[in-house]
Order: sequence, then structure tokens, then C-alpha cells
Amino acid sequence: MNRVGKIAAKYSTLLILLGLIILFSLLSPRFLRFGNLLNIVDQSSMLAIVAIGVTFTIISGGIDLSVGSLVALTGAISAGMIVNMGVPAPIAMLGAILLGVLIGLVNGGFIVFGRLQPFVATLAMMAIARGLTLFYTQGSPISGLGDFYTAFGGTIGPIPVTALVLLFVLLLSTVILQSTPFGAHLYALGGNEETARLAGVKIRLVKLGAYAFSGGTAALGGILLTARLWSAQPQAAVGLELQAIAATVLGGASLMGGAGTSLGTVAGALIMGVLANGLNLTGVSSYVQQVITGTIFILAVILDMWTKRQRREKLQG
Amino acid sequence: EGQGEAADGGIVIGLSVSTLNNPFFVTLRDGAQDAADLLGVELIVVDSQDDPAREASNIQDLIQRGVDALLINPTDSDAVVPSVQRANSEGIPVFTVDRGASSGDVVAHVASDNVAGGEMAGEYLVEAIGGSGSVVELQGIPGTSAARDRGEGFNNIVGANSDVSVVAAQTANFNRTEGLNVFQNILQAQSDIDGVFAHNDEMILGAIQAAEAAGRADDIVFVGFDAVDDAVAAVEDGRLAATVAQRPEEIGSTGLRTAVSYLQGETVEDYIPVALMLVTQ
Amino acid sequence: MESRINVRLILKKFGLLFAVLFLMAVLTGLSPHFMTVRNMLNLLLQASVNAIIAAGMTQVILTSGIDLSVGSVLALTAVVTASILQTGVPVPLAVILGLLLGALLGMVNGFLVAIVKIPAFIATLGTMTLARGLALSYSGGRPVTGLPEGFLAMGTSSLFGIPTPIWITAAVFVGGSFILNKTMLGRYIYAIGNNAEAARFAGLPVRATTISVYAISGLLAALAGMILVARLDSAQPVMGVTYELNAIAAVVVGGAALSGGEGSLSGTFLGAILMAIIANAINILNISPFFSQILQGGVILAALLLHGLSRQRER
Amino acid sequence: MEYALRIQGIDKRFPGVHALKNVSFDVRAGSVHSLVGENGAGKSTLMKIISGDQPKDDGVLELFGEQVDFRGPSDSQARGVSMIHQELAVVPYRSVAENIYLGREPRKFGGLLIDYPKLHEQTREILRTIDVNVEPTEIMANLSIAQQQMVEVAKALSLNARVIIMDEPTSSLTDRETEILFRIIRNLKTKGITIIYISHRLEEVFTITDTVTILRDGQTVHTAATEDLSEDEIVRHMVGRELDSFFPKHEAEIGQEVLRVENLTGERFFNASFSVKSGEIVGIAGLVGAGRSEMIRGLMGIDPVYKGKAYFKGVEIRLGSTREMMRRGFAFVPEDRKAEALFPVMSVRDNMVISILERLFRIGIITKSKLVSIGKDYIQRLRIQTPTQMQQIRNLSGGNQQKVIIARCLALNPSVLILDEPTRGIDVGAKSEIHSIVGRLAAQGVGVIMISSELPELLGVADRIIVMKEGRISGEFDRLEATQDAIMQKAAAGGEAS
Ligand SMILES: Nc1ncnc2c1ncn2[C@@H]1O[C@H](COP(=O)(O)OP(=O)(O)OP(=O)(O)O)[C@@H](O)[C@H]1O
Ligand SMILES: Nc1ncnc2c1ncn2[C@@H]1O[C@H](COP(=O)(O)OP(=O)(O)OP(=O)(O)O)[C@@H](O)[C@H]1O
Ligand SMILES: O[C@@H]1[C@H](O)[C@H](O)CO[C@H]1O
Ligand SMILES: [Mg+2]
Ligand SMILES: [Mg+2]
Repeated sequence: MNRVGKIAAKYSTLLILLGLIILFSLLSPRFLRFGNLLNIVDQSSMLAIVAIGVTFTIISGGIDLSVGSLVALTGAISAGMIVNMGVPAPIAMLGAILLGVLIGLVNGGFIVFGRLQPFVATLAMMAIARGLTLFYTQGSPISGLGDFYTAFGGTIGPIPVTALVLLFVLLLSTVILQSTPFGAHLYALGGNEETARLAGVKIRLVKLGAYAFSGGTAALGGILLTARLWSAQPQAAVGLELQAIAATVLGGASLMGGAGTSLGTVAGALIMGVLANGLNLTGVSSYVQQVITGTIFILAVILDMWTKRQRREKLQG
Repeated sequence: EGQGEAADGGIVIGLSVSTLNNPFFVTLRDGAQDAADLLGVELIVVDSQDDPAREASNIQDLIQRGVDALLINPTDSDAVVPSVQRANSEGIPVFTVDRGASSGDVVAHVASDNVAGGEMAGEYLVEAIGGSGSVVELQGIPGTSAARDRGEGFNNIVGANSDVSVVAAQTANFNRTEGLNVFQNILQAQSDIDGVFAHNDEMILGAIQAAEAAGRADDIVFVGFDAVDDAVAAVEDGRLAATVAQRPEEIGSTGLRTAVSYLQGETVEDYIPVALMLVTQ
Repeated sequence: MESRINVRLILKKFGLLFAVLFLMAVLTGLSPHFMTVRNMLNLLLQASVNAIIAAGMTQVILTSGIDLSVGSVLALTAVVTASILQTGVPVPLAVILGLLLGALLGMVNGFLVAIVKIPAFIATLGTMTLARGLALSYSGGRPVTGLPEGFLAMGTSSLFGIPTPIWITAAVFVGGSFILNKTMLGRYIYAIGNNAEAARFAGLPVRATTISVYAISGLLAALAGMILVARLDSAQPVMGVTYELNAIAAVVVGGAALSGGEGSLSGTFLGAILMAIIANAINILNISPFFSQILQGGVILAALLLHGLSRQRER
Repeated sequence: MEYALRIQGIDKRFPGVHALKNVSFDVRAGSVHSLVGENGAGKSTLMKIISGDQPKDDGVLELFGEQVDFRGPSDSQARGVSMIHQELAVVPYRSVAENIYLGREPRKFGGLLIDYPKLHEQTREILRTIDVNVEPTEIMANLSIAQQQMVEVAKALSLNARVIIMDEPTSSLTDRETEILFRIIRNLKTKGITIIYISHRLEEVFTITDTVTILRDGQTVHTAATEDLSEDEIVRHMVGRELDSFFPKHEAEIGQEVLRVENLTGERFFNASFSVKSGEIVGIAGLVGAGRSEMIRGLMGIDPVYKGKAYFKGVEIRLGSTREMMRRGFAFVPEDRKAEALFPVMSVRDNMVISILERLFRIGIITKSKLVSIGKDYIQRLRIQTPTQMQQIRNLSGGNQQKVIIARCLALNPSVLILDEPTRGIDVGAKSEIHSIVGRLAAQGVGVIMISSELPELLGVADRIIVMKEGRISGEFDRLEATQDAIMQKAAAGGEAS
């Protein structure tokens, strides 16, 4: 078996990432600077964290479209608790995460008890959470968060705090997926729900867990975004759900469920970050950026499919 | 750092626009671009697509590119603050256009005042309907500063006038299609409407379509905001009574000229108002 | 379709029909302006764009696909058609060219899904971004305005007191139902949605069917865009943002399974009506914009749960 | 006498189907109790009720003298009942070990993490006891169907159950694995474990079971010690009538060559050359993984072909398009019904006619009445048990589903009919019906290719038998010279069998 091919298939997402990095460093001398690379990480971290949560739901064979609205809602509520109610920042942040988990559980509840398709249940939640955000903020941003909160949008030395949080989420989620019964059951459920049910896997609990986790990471994303903007925005993160799904898919997950890793998803988010940053540095107009982004997205997926197919054929041959 | 990388070593200016999906800002960008071409300055434009997170990233990227000055049209005055401060710490001068920044060091702010514009529209509308009657407010995307400020200005006037009542205040998200549908629905509920104010021209143009289709356009006074080409044409045709002109081209070019002057060592005012103007027939 | 299957379908549909009727009754009680002929026509008129897009989406979803690009395709075909019209090309020709462009863009989706075998969600997510970028580049981000009267008639004229877009919508649904229920293509669509692999083994034209379905979706998006442009006398490159989600919501509220093989156009129609009613009610009752999304999401959830319950009962 | 299970008055209805009517019988502890009956008799339904997978409408279950009412599969597992389902139930992209211990993984760190080393160790152990040589970490999807089936057996064993239900466990096993399974069953019996064994292969019933219960139309018609029954008696009870012969020899006139294949080569088959004449039934034998299905799929244009030619009545045909093959008069019943043939939520009728629509309706518009009469015709001719033509096919029993798929191919009126394991999971009655259908078609001049892993079947039906081994044709026998031993020799000798 061709060793290189195998590695290429396993890490095709990373290869695409590498390819883009090489391309852009040729196109712009400023791309490969340390500072710029840190920028990209900083810019992609929030998306990556939210996308890791979405990856959980996608592995289970579902999807979570509510994350963008949840980012806005949890950001607004944590900010509101601090600014309007004088709650200490750490408690407000924990509260926001709790709220995210809770709404995730509500999503999961609609799916497992209400038997709604995940796509629609979370689509409805997307509208509801956005509405709640507008209602809560009365349409105005909330600022004046204090140093503790905004520190999460800053750096420690040269390293963005968001990147450290991402690292933590990446490690935690990898352990959950690869080493815990919950993780194994999540994959099993996504691979063949009927079999998982017959094996006595607590399907409902596992699904609830996946959506709760996604809600939690969305809340974490909401906090980081708010910290980064020093204010909570009622219209924050509109459309983030599609970006998160795109990152997950670029990272090798299957929308059919049963496959995906958080490392892959982080690489997917970085691909999108590198693309946006690189196109900005090379000065491509914003309209054309969309054309290029759409095209590269499709090409990347084709490449990923192609390397995987090679690998599968090798495996069988 | 801080020196531009234009081939001839000339000035490079970064412009961050809140969204290029709206003709208003496209015109603003064009104004800046024309001025830049005239002055022989390189202009790099990035588009936040109304997303403050994207804006933060874009401005980071502009700083990476080593622009000499930043011209920012923020998606939101609060959300842009960390970006302004980041530029400040890199020693890059910041200028804001159309919308301001709540804090941070901004060399100059070039804009027309949206609250004042809302008041201007309100005053015109009240007078046009003869000092009393029922009016409708079509609001912009909830949570955006333009919607907030224009609504505030409008309500400052209308709310103070006990003879005028706002019978419906609904959002049509700065969008023409929604302006059409939402106003169509409002027409059903309100048999008596004397005037409409919309937070931008897109919505008012949609509303006019709805009223014309319902045969009620002649009874209603329409006032918009922005004076985009379509709206100015509608004013000329007499379909639209008035629109508040913000002169985005002027905002863009003044912003750019101000930045260049500053970089060339001149002193500039910290607030450069671009006068609002009511466009009527 | 008859006997057993029908009972089930009717049961399902009645759940939704009941929800719609119930909502209408409540609204009639809440506002005297709701249940008027004019408002009902309005409602249908406003539902028409979403309904037409959703009709195409239904066929796509029946094959277990999805088309996220409809909003962008709508915008791109709208600005292109409008600028063709401005060159003085006869209206029918411009309309046909616009519809063909929509179908062509749909075929690109179909090609990516059926031949390149990219999952539909991903393929159309890519073309969604791509087509939007093209629409913006093509128009320079500005609306295209000032279109010939003959074209505007598509959105503003009426026949027997009923606005033309409603007639167009009716034609799309009648034609679509005919295709789904009475033609080979319809059977193939259901078959592919049930089991694409089996369809291949059974010698069905899987690729051609899949490509047709996306082409129809693109064509209907273009048609919906034209109605919109005709109503507004303006084509804008930002039209149709998030329309894909509205259309999908209408299809799913109408009882289709996103996993494919199950669903009907009559359900989709009711779904689109339900969504239009909510938007209409918010305006008529002058409900705060801050609440409107909560209400929309809530009503959709309630309708779906009702469904879910009727489904559970039959097990 | 101790009873592992007492089944009393079980009743179960589905919409339109009364699946079980007052079913009662007892299963002795430590015995191998077989349950036989035609397709759709209710065997699987009864077992699903026993394992808690489906609720019963009425009746009482006693497990070792204690009345039970399981709320779900995990509930029954906890009480020592485990079930190997008729349809393979695997998680394709997870490891063998994770599949076997799904839901019961050994843990460490207070239950927080899975103890993977231990999981793999346990798996290796259990696989060794059933003689299956795969790595615990191997991804399930990379296993052959037979290997996957054996993993299912391992899963049932790993539960340490007191009662193990096996619903057609051998339907996708070859003789070798079947032997291993029987050895395991005997071994379990010595440990006092009770087995309920469902199979359509009566020789297995006689080889391995102690007691037989026969179900017909949802009712228990007979229970007796296996040794007191003859094959004919069982069949009579099952079908309620006499069957002439299991493998009715057909007398067809063998005519011109209809199909010739030369050097067909693809991913997993190499230089296959053979021919089929009109009226001839050609059997293809081989071990699982021999590449028979792949070769046929290549021929039918479903999988790519790298090299080779095929001729239909002397004219070369373009390979690579399934539709073109079907237009030429080829029809194909695939191996994996669920994955490759069924449109689950479509009606029986629509499933049946889907391939002939193009032929019936030139302009693409369907007239229902035509379809109704076709549906009626085939339901009658193949004795398909379904309440109406509009029943969703997923609600039919496996065997009846298979008949619908065969009807789909017959409706095409083929010149060459290819059947891949057409009688897998099919009851004796239906099997003999399918054999006689195939015979009749051959008599009408159709050329038939039939892949089967059941040698007696091939020996009974085929005029000629081709043997495949490791992707190549390794032998060919005329009906008169073919024997089980000779074929096995060609299928397995030399290389390792599977
Ligand atoms: N979920 C269901 N809904 C409706 N009918 C069903 C359902 N499951 C089974 N049936 C019907 O119940 C009857 C018994 O089916 P069952 O699967 O138990 O048969 P079986 O004896 O196992 O047949 P086979 O030998 O083909 O596996 C059949 O007529 C079948 O069509
Ligand atoms: N050693 C193997 N490794 C991986 N996959 C295998 C292996 N052997 C067989 N398979 C897969 O298992 C399936 C069944 O095997 P295959 O169809 O090749 O055998 P066959 O000769 O048709 O026999 P049968 O029809 O009895 O299964 C095929 O999909 C094949 O790809
Ligand atoms: O000033 C602009 C324009 O009026 C636009 O129409 C909406 O956004 C505002 O900020
Ligand atoms: Mg069965
Ligand atoms: Mg095979």
C-alpha cells in the first residue's frame, strides 16, 4: 500500500490548508509573518470552537443551525448580566454557558421527544434565539464589560486568548470523542441508529448530550466574540451556522453522520480563515472573494473526496 | 512598520466598509476611490458584510498589510472600538465615516448625523400631512445603528406632536421586497394612512409599489432616506415626496481627503459634518 | 395514490391544514382586517415567491438532496434578466433567457451532485456563495431599475381580479403535482429519494433525473425572482438572502422528510401559506419586530410538533 | 421439565396484517429450538417481541418461570436474552471491537473513559472462540458480509445470555462458517444455554435442532421433536399443501448463444470468460469473496470494468451502462436486497413496475390502470403476501420483498436474467416457486445466470456450473459431471478459502 497516499487521505484537510498557505505566501510577502499567522488563528478560533460543537451534532447524524443566534443571545445575556445587573463577570460567563447548554438541551428535546428533524428544530430555534436577543437588548448593543471579560479578546504575550480557549476545547472534545463511552456511542448512533438502539445505547441521552455540547460551545463562542468586540451585538454572528457546517465538512465529517473529528474541523475553520485573510492581503475585491471562496470550497471538497476514494480502494485492494 | 507598500512608496489607505451589499455604501466607496485616484493614493477596500466579527478580522488584515491610515465605516459604533484601539496601538491613524466609534482615538469623524436626519424627515412629513394624521414607520434591521438613530430622530419629532399618531411601526430590514410586503399588510390593517417614513429608500420604494398596487398611493406622503438614484428619480416623478440625502459620495471622498491631508502633516478638524439635505421636487 | 397510503397522507395533511385553519380562525378573531378577500389575495401574493421556490425545493428534497443556492440563483438571474431587458430585447425572449440561466445554474448543481458526487448540502452551499458573488460583481452591487411595462405586468397585472403571480404559482403547483404523481419522472424522483443505490441497480436514469430536479429548482428560483423584480420594478443583487431557509422550512412544515422519498407539493403549499400568514399577522397586529422572529420560530415548531404527534399516532 | 421460555397466546397486529394469532409454545431450557415457516409467517415478529424490540398486543411471556414484559432490547439483554437480527445490524465505520461491545464497553477512570486495551483484549478472546480471524481494531465496513455476520454472533455471545435468538444467521454464511456456527451452538448447548434458531434451510434444522415449531400465517401449527419429523412433514405443515420437489428440473431446449463474455476484468475479477445460451441456466459457485457478485456487477454496468468484451447474440455490447444492458434485455436481481433493490417507503406496486415504466409509457405519463393489472398479475403468480398493492414494501416479510424484486425483473421480459443469491432468506415454498419460475423462463428461451452459495440449489437447478475463486474462473462443470466435492475442490483448493 502506498504510504504517502494513505497519509494524504488521512490528512487531506491539512494538505489543503498547507496548499493555501503556500499559495498565499507566494502571492503576498506579508502573509507568512508570525503576526499575521497569529491573526489568522485569532480570527478563526471563534468559528472553530462553535464548529466543534456543530461537529458533535453532525457526527450524531443531525445538524445544528441555531448556533449563530445562540452566539448572539449568550453574548448579549452575559453582557447584560454584567452591565445591567452588576453580576461579576466570571459568573455571568458561566451563566451564559449554562444558558447555551440549556438551549442546546431544548433543541435536543425537540428532536428526541418531539421527533422533529434536527434541521428544522434548530432552524426554528435559530429564529427564536435571534428574536430573544433582539427583545433582550431592545436592538441596542451592550458595552462596558470590564477588563476581566474583554481580556478574553486580548492576548497573553503574543498569543491570542481565543487560541488558548480553542486549544482547550479541541483537547476536551477530542478526549470526549475518542476515549469516552459517550463519544463511541455518538459515532455509533450516527453510523447506524437502529443498531445502536438494539445494542441498548441510550440514544436519547446521547443526542441530548450532542446538542447540549453544541449549545455550550456556541455560548463559549458568544463570550469570545463579545470579548473581542468589547460589546454584545444583537446582529452578531448572522450566518455563522453555515460557516460552521462548512468548516466541519471541510474537516472531513460526513453529513450522513458517523464520521468527523474535532481536529479536522479546526483545520476546516483555519482553511476558511486563511482564505479570507489571504484574499484580503492580496487585495481581491469583496465580490470576487465570494466567487473564489465558493469555488475553492467546492474544489476542496472534491479533492478530499478524491483522496478518500483512493484510500478506500487501496484498503480493499 | 506603518509604512505602506505601494510600488512607488506612496500612501496606502485601508477602507473598511460595513457592507457593499447596499448601494449606499457602494457609492460611499466610489467617492473614496475617485478621490484616491485623483490624489494618486492606493486604496484597499474590505467588506464587513454587516458582520462585526468579520469587520474585526478585516481591519486586522489591513493593519497587517501595513496601511498608512484606516478609514472605517463601522458596522456598529461599539463593536468597532477594539479594532480602533488595535490600530491606535500600532500607530495607525483612524478616521471614521458615516458611523462613528464610541471610543478609541479617532482623528476625525466624517458623517452626517442620522438622528438629525430622522428629525428632518419627521418635520417634513408632519408638515406635508398638514400637521395632523396617522403615519407609519418602516424600520431598518433591528439592532443596527442607522435604524436606531433615524428612528430616534423621527420619534423625537412625531412623538412630541400629539396630533400625529404612529399607527404602525414595523421592520422591513432595509430591504425593498420586505418594504413591499410589509406595507401591503399594513395597508390591510390601516384604512387611514397619511404618511410613511422609512429608514431607507429601499423600503420606501417597496412601500410605494404596494400603495400603487392598492390604489392608495395618492393619499399617502412618502418620505425616504439616503437619496439613492432610484429614489431621486421617484422624487422627480412625484411618486416619492422627499428623501433625506446623506451624500455618501461626499462622505467617502471627504473621508479620504481628510486622511491624506492628515498624513501630509496638515491639521484636521475632529468632526467634519457632511450636511444633510432634503431632496424634494 | 390511493387507499392505505392516502389515508396516511391525508392524516398528515390534515394535521397541517388544521393548524393553518386554527391560526386563521384566531387571527380573524383578533383583527377584522385579516379575513378579507383583499388580504387573502395579498397573502397568496406574498406567499407566491416562497411557494414557487419551495415547489422546486420539494422535488430536490424528495430525491434526498437540498438546494441552498436558490436565493443566490434568484439574485443572479434577476440582475441578468433585468439588464437584458434594459437592452431592449423583447420581454418574452428576456424571460426565457432568464429562466434558462436559472435552469443552467441548477444543472451545475445537479452536475456537482449527480456526477461529481458532492453531497448536495455542500455543493449548493458552494454555489450559493459563488452565485451571490457573481450577482454582486455583475451588477456592481447596485440595483437594476427601469424595466419595460410588459415585463412589470408579470408582477402587477391581474386576471379575473386575481393577481398574475398567484396564477403563475397555481400553474407551478398544478404542473408540479402532475409531474410528481402522474409521470415517470415523478416516480423516479421518489425512487431515488428512497434508495439511490437501488435506483441505479433498477436501471433508472439516476443522473438525468437528479440533474433535472436541480435544473427545475434553478428555473423556479429564476421564475420567482422575475415575479419579485416585476413587482418591485428593480432587480437587486442582494435579493433572496436566506430564501433557501424559508423554502426548506415550507417544504418540511409541509410534511416532507429531509431524508427524501416522502413529501408532497400540496403539503409544501400549505407550509408556504402558513409562513405567509405569520408574517402577515405580525404586520396587521403591529407586533413589535423584536417579537416577530420568536413568533415565527414558535409557530413553525408548533406546527411541526402537531405533525410529529399525528405521525406517532399512526405507528 | 424446566422451560427457558413459555410463550402463551401472543397476538400482534400491524395495520392491515394480523401477524401473530394466539401463538403458544414452550422452549425447553438448554435445547436448540427451531422456528420454521414460510416468509411472512411471523417468525421475526415473534422474536422481536420476545427480545423486547416490539410490543405485543396480547399474551404472556414467561422467562424461566417468571412473567416478563420487556420494555426494550436493553431490558431483555439485562435478563439474559440476546438476539441476532435477520438484517445485519452493524455500525459500518467503527471497529469490530466497538461493534461487539457497543453500549457495554469496559471502562476505566470511574467509568469516564473506555478501556480500549481491555476492550480489544476481550474482543480478541471472543473472536478466537468462534474461530474468526480479524483484528479487533479493523473497521467493520472492511469485512466481508460473512465476517460481519460472525461478528454479530460474537456480539450475542459476549452478552453471556441464557437465551440466544438467531434469526436466519446462516443466510449469508458459507458452509465453512456455517460449520463453525454449528460447533459454537453445540458448545453453547453443553453450557446449558438455550437457542432459538430460525432458518429456511431444513437440512440445518435437522442437523442442529432438538425441537421444531412450525408457524403458518401467524399461527402455531405444530411443535414436535426434530427426530420425529421428516422434511416432507415440515414442509407440509409450513405451506399447507404438498410440494412436488424442491429443485424441479426443468426441461428446456438449449438454443443459440445469447451472451458471451470475454476477458472481463475489473477491480476484483480478472479475465472472466464464459457464455450463456438461450434456455440455459448457468450457475456460478464460489466462496464468499470469490468475486462473483463483482463480476456480474461489472457486466451490468454498475461497477467499472477495466478490460474485456461482451456479446449479445453475437453483437458486441457497450459495457458500463446499466440502462443500456437493460434495454438490451438483461435483468438483474441484486444480492443485497435492502441496500440495492428496495424502495422502502414506496408501494409494492411501484417497486414492482419501476423498471418498466419507460417501456410502458413512451411519453412519460403514467396510466394507473395498466400498473394495477400488472401488479395484480405478479402478486398472484408469485404468491406475494401483501394486504394490498399499495402496502409499503418495507412492511412485507423478507421473502415477499424478494419476490417483488423478482417480479420487477420478470416484468422486463428479459432475454438474459441474472440472479445473485435469489433465494437467500426465502422459504422452501417460495424457493421452489422461484426455481420453477426460473425453469419456466428458461423453457421460454431466456438465458439465466444464477449465483448461489448453496451448492445443492445450483446442482439442482443449473445446466452448467461455473466456479470462481479469487476473482478468476477456476472451473466449469456440466450438470451431469458436477458434484459437490468437485465444485468445492475448484472453489477452495490451493488458496485459502475466504
Ligand atoms: N412493521 C410492520 N408493519 C406492517 N406489517 C409488518 C411489519 N413487520 C412485519 N409485518 C408483517 O407481519 C408479517 C410477519 O412478518 P415477519 O417478518 O415476522 O415474517 P417472517 O416469518 O420473519 O418472514 P421471513 O421468513 O421472510 O423473514 C408479514 O406479513 C409482514 O408483512
Ligand atoms: N477480503 C475482503 N476484504 C474486504 N471486503 C471483502 C473481502 N471479501 C469480500 N469482500 C466484500 O464482501 C462483499 C461480498 O463478497 P463478494 O460479493 O465479492 O463475494 P461473492 O463471490 O459475490 O460471494 P457472495 O455472493 O457469496 O457474497 C463484497 O462487497 C466484497 O467487496
Ligand atoms: O446609512 C446607511 C444607509 O442608509 C443604508 O440604507 C442602511 O444602513 C445605513 O447605515
Ligand atoms: Mg424474518
Ligand atoms: Mg456476492
